[in-house]
Amino acid sequence: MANLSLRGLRKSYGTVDVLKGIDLEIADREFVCFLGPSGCGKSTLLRCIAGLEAMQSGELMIGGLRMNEVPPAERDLAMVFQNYALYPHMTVRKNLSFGLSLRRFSKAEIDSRIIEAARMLQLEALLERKPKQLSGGQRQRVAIGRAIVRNPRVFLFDEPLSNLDAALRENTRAELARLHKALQATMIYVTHDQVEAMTLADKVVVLNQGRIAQVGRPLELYHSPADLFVAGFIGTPRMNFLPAQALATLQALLQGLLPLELHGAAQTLGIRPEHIRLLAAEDSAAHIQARVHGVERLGAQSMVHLSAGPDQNLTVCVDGGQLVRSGDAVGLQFDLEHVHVFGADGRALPRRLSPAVQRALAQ
Amino acid sequence: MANLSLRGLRKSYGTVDVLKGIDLEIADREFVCFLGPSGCGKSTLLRCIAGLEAMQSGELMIGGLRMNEVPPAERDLAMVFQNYALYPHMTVRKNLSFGLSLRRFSKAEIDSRIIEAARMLQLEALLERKPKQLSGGQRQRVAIGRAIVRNPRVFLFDEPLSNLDAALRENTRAELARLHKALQATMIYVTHDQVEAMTLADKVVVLNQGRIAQVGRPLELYHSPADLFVAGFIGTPRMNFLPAQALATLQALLQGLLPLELHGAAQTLGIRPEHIRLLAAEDSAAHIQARVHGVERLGAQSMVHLSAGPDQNLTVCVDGGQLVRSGDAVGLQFDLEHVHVFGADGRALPRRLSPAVQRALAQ
Amino acid sequence: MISLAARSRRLAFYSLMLLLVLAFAAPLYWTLLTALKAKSELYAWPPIWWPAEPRWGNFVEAWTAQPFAVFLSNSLWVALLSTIGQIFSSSLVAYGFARFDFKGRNALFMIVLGSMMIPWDVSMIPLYMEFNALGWINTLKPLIVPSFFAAPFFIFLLRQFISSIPRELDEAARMDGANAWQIYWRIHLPLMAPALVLVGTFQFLGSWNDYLGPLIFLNDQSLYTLALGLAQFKGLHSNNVTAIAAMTVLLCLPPLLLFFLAQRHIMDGATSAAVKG
Amino acid sequence: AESQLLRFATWDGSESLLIQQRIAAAFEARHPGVKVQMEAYGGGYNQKLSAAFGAKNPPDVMYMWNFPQYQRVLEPLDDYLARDARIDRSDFVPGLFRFATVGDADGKTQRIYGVPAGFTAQVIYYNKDMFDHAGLAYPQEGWSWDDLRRMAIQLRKPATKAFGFGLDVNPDPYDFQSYLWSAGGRMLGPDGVSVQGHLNGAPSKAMFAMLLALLQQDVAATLGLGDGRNQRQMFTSDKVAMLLDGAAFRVELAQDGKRYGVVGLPSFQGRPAQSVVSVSALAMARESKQKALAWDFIQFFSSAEAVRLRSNDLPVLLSVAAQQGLQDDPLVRPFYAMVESMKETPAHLLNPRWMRAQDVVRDAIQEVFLSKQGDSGAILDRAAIKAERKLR
Amino acid sequence: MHKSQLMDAQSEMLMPISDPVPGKAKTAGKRRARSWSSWLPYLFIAPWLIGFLAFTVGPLLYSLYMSFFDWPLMGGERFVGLQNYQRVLFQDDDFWEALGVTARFALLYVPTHLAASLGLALLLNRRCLGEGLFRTIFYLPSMLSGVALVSIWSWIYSREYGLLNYALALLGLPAVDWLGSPDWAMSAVVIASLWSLGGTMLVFLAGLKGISVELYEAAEMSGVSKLKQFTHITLPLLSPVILFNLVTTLIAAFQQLTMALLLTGGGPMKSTYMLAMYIYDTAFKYFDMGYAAAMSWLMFALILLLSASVMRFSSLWVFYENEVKSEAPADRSAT
Ligand SMILES: Nc1ncnc2c1ncn2[C@@H]1O[C@H](COP(=O)(O)OP(=O)(O)OP(=O)(O)O)[C@@H](O)[C@H]1O
Ligand SMILES: Nc1ncnc2c1ncn2[C@@H]1O[C@H](COP(=O)(O)OP(=O)(O)OP(=O)(O)O)[C@@H](O)[C@H]1O
Ligand SMILES: [Mg+2]
Ligand SMILES: [Mg+2]
Repeated sequence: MANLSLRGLRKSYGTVDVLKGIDLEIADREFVCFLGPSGCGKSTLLRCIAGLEAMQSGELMIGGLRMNEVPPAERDLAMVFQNYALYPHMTVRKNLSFGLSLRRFSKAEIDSRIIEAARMLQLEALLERKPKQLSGGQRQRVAIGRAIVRNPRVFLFDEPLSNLDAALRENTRAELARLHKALQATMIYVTHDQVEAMTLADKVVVLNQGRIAQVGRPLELYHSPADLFVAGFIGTPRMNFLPAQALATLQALLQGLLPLELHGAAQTLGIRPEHIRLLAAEDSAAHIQARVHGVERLGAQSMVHLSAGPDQNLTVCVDGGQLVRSGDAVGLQFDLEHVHVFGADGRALPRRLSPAVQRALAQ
Repeated sequence: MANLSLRGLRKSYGTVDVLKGIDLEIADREFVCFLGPSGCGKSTLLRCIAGLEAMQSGELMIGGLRMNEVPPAERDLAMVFQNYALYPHMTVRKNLSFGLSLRRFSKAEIDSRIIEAARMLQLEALLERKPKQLSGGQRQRVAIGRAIVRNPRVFLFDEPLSNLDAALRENTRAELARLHKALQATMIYVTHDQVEAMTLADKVVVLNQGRIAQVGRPLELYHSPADLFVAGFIGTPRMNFLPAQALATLQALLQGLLPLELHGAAQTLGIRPEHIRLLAAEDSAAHIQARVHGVERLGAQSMVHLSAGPDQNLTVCVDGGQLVRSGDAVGLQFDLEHVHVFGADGRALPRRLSPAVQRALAQ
Repeated sequence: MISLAARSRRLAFYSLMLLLVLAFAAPLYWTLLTALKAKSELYAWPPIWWPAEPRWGNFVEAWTAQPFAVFLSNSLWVALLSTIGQIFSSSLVAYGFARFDFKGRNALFMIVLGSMMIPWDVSMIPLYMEFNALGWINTLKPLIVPSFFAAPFFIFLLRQFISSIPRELDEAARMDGANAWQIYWRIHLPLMAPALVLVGTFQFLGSWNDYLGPLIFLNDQSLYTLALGLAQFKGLHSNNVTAIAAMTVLLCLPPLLLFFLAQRHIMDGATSAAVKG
Repeated sequence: AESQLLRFATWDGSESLLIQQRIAAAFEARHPGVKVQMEAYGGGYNQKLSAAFGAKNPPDVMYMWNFPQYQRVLEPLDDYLARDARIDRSDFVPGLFRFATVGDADGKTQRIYGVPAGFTAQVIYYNKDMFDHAGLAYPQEGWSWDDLRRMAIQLRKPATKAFGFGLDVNPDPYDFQSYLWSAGGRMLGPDGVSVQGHLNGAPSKAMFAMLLALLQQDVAATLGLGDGRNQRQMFTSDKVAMLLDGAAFRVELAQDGKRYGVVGLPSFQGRPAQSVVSVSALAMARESKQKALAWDFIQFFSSAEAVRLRSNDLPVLLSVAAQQGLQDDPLVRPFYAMVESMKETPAHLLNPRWMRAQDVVRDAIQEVFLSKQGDSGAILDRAAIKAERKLR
Repeated sequence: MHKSQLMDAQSEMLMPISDPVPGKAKTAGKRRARSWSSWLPYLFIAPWLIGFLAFTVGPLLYSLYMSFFDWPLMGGERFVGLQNYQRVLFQDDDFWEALGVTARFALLYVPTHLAASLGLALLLNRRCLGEGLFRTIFYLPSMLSGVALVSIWSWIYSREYGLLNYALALLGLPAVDWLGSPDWAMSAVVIASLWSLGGTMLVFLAGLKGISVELYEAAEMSGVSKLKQFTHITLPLLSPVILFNLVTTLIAAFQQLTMALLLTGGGPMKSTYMLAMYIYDTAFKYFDMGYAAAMSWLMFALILLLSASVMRFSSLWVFYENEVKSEAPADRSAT
């Protein structure tokens, strides 16, 4: 059993409060992703779990046992450090085998695990090199390898794929998912890549400035962000926000979305770029009018940047084939079932979920 | 003038050949992205340009002058190192100002540049910290800051945003684009993030195992990859490849795509996940039949993994709202204007481009 | 290929090095010269740079004048054992001081530093008494055993070096399940290699050239070390310059050789590439 | 028989040590079951010995010259000498026992603490090659400092940096006493406490002035500093034609096959020259556990057999010297003559604290000869006051 | 930071890592772990601790004890209380003179020694042909025993036949009486001592090798001149090593004995007569052990004071990679 439970965890460096009370339950064998802006405390939280950092207060339980005083080695965790921390004097092979040989695994067992990890991370040809002789991505892969050969109860990954190319990343992601199934270990994973978070995680924890902003299944965060922060943070390109009062048409929109009593509270509307359709200017179906001021072509899709008024910038995601040019005037039609409404305190107002969304969430 | 020209550049570490003859022209003020799998030699190439690494043979010209023997300091470049290389004993402010104070900038000028960079990278609150007191992403931002305060002729960025969260990355990306316009400097940028490459670059250079696989404008790479490697490497999820002979229906498809004389040469068909439509099973419009064996839901989109026969796995990208389940039998319809054909040597066969694609490329 | 500026810089560098080499090699060269001279040539003026007929026999003569073979074996024992002892004990203690925080650490470390400053003269006699009580006088023990208990100089030296090894490596090892001892043994010891070469070199040379220790603690000539043998060979009244020079040259050959072999381990970037950032 | 270990400490090295080992071997042959452990301390003799005594673990028998300093830890040998018929004190070169004789703490009883093993006086060595080369006659007994000065001027060869005479400007003050005595001066008064009026007395000052003049006029080489420290080598390599030295130098010169002669010290202002005598003797530690055996060894060391073996030293026994015809050897005779010349008592025998004052004298000697422009009289006056203070 | 380090230390252990075990065994293990871990640091420093207690403390205290006696070595010690100290401090001109000479030596020696060895280390830090040979040769003089060095130097310094004056003569300069003139003797001793800077140089070299090349690359890219790289990167990052060399050189300067003893014997005219030599003479020439012990202790106190103040101010300029100074004043108590 390797369920984790964090209660009121606090940590500060000197006068800098980094973690300001974290309460979190992670079930056995769960795959949890930590998401959050740079500097919000993800690594610190991981280090607290690992036991590398003493917490100021709070309690950490693993498998039902209090771990605060248990040294890292005995927590049966493996960690991929954000900055790798490879042993510079050891070859890749030694880096991988170090943790195993300490635990007196047989030579054959060690070798087979190393071969397996090297295959998975495409490190076979590099086993006899020292870290200094590796490229950045290769170092990162060694760091991952060092953790996975260990087979612990809990994995802690700190942005393990950040320096890998897309193909390798996709591959490794798939391997990690496979590993997760095979090993039945609990995995905690810090990433900035939402695709990673979405595809891998059973549960995503969004952190903001040392606090948990929201915990939920990936699509839950996408479809029902708890507040402005999460809404803006999850999804790329980020959600468009419009002041609810700014445009009369938007006021009207609220009708279908919110219970009447909440209309007054609505402060901000949020709508993701992929939930806006571009229409011809003055098409009557358009909710608002806007002017294109930039187009980014990504191949399959294009990002269209528009302005709908002073300080009213929006991004819309359209098919890569669609023809748009800077300067075009267009109409925007919002996909109503995907409009989010936020109150003055930034928290999401309970909106009615369309059946489609409900279905998606139920899956 | 800061156009670069590389001719026959070779570099090896001991017996490891890393760069195997690179010929490349980079125009003044161009924004060039280097893409390529981990370990293919991107950083090494950057370091050769910077002058930190001596090349075995070949010539490097900047602004028309031979640079091989010119020490780094005199090349007027700024570089963001993949592993940051921050000065551990200096505060963030000192790290940023170090390169400036030596060039006798006025105190005021230095301060204003630092403030500007700190604002842009959201480092204002951290200026008095030492690198050890920063998170991974914060360190990376300092590394970027150190380069941009310098205002050189040529910027070299080695995966500068890899440790930043999506929002910050988007922001910084935009700032870099703005900077590029404002400073009129040539920028060379290594990244694994294709969105970055696509949105920022005037020109993308795809490297593979120390050789240039293809150079072109972003959409060119997307729409007309030169070979299987580039086709597979550019675009996420990656392009689906099918043996041309495998399915009779596919043979028939070729008719519209290739000049007749090349039909025999066609070995592999490629089609991107976003260019396949999911139809009901046995819909007559379907080109082939397949069975779903996995669905990844990313919110706006879902990735559907299918198998169309033994060893015939495909991925299809569908709208997040579309309902698919593992085990479903479906029909696949290929968007014919986006089918790529490759010969036995892996090189793309010249296909007819549809007007839409031609338009996209012309933009 | 190479630019003119670079070439002239290199030329300047190598000329400077050559000059320094001349300056630093001169002492040993002169000693060698002296060893090869006839006595009548010692004060030749102007100086001669190579004797008319080098007397290699002086070496044989000097070597056989005393049981130097016995002295050599004693010296080797003492130097090697104490070097081994010093390397391990000092690195262990330095690691303890660098990586743990414990009650009284700073005070104890100040004592370490302080004990480096103790003038040797007066504690010598009490030390002699102590070794005498232990029955160690006239054995090699007083010259070997204390090196197994870490010298302040080396503790200080190694502590300064450990302070530049990234703590992340300790952490990684802890995650890998290494205990404190294993972190020391498997991570720090190899990473300290450059500094350990220094410790080894200094201790070896210190033991090898130590004159006072053997003088005070040894009585029996069969236990003498080379340095003591040489000094005693010199005697109080005779001043056989050529023989002494010959012995001096012979005496510094083993450390010279050892150092030449060891110095390549003072290499760079022991800890580079360990962490990113 | 159970084996007995006798520890014997010596300061000698090289050949002399080998000789002593031979003596020890002969002694062992005579005393089955006894092993003599030779402890050769070389240049560290004093330090080692003091540590050993300080820690109460001294050798049984040891070489010794500074008896007043070690007196408290040495065994008085009067009784042994009196009882042992094998030893004939009258056969010893006269005056040597005086150096091993020290007054008790009460200052009344004088006891003998050592048996002489070697001695030397100071003579002038001259380099026959250099003299021949310059076409000069060799110095003769009864010569004077003026003669020396004249010869030195003629021997001086600036081109090869050769000098006629070398003056040790950094001498052991003990040896320097020869100069002062020869001038009728001394370092320490016979009362053992007054330095003033002696060190800075008129005779002493005159001697200093004369020597200083030799240096100032570039007649004498400055020895005792730099490689002048190896003054014997300078003599051997024909840089210095005349050198004041003791008997040990003979051995080295003989080995090198150098042509040299020796002559007694020159007289100064008509006074007969006087030389200090240096005596080494064997002493026994008071703490020794085997005094009888130790005495046997000491006795044996001074027996005719052993004295004959010690060919590097001048024989302390007159009978041996006579046997070897040394009294007639022109290269030895002057030593015996100079031993007899000694009338004064060396300062260290007059006051056990002399070593401290001696360093003051040494500094003064250096200052006189090195500062060169200084007023040597004033320097000596100051030094005398300071030295006296040290003795209190 | 203090606290977190403490915790780090506490969680370090010397026990084999056990598999996750049921609760009871765990708690037992934990208790054992805690008592273990509080002892652990002491285990690591035990070699020194034991050696210190066994071989240093005893003799040290004994010498302190001796310093309260009139102790003529050859028997007959007599308790005199603080008299020895009084005599040193108030009656002994020689002590103060020797102290002055020592200070002069230290003042000349320490900076030149540090600068020269750092300079050489910097030269050696360049990759070049035969670097191993260069290292070895620069270290050569440090391998020679003191006695050999001294005979070499007396040859070099000889007024008449010396190499140095020979060289001066070639340059048309007048000969200098290096060892014979009180004005030059100190410089001569300093220069001779400098020749054996190999040890310090190697320590610097090893320190230099530990500085990541990338930092220089980054600086190079920023167009930072070599000189500025040296002052702004090398020096700060080398500062722990500089501190080490400073302190040890300072101590060595004050304890300097061999070179002066053998080369000049303290002369001429006491111009190189240093404290260590005075103590040595007092002990082994005058056999005045009590007095020597008192002087030793005063010298010890002096060096301790000096080193402590150097260490104290070191926090202003020494940068420890792994010790980030926290802003919280409460935490400043810990290093
Ligand atoms: N010192 C070295 N010795 C041997 N091989 C080296 C050395 N340094 C780098 N390499 C190899 O050279 C190749 C290119 O390295 P480089 O750092 O340029 O890769 P990269 O394209 O930047 O990869 P990444 O995306 O992982 O950073 C890699 O395969 C690496 O293993
Ligand atoms: N030693 C320290 N002293 C003071 N502040 C620190 C220290 N270490 C980290 N911090 C601060 O704590 C905060 C959290 O750091 P942490 O490394 O956990 O961030 P993170 O979420 O992992 O960020 P990133 O995504 O950039 O890696 C950051 O703002 C950082 O500046
Ligand atoms: Mg982090
Ligand atoms: Mg790279």
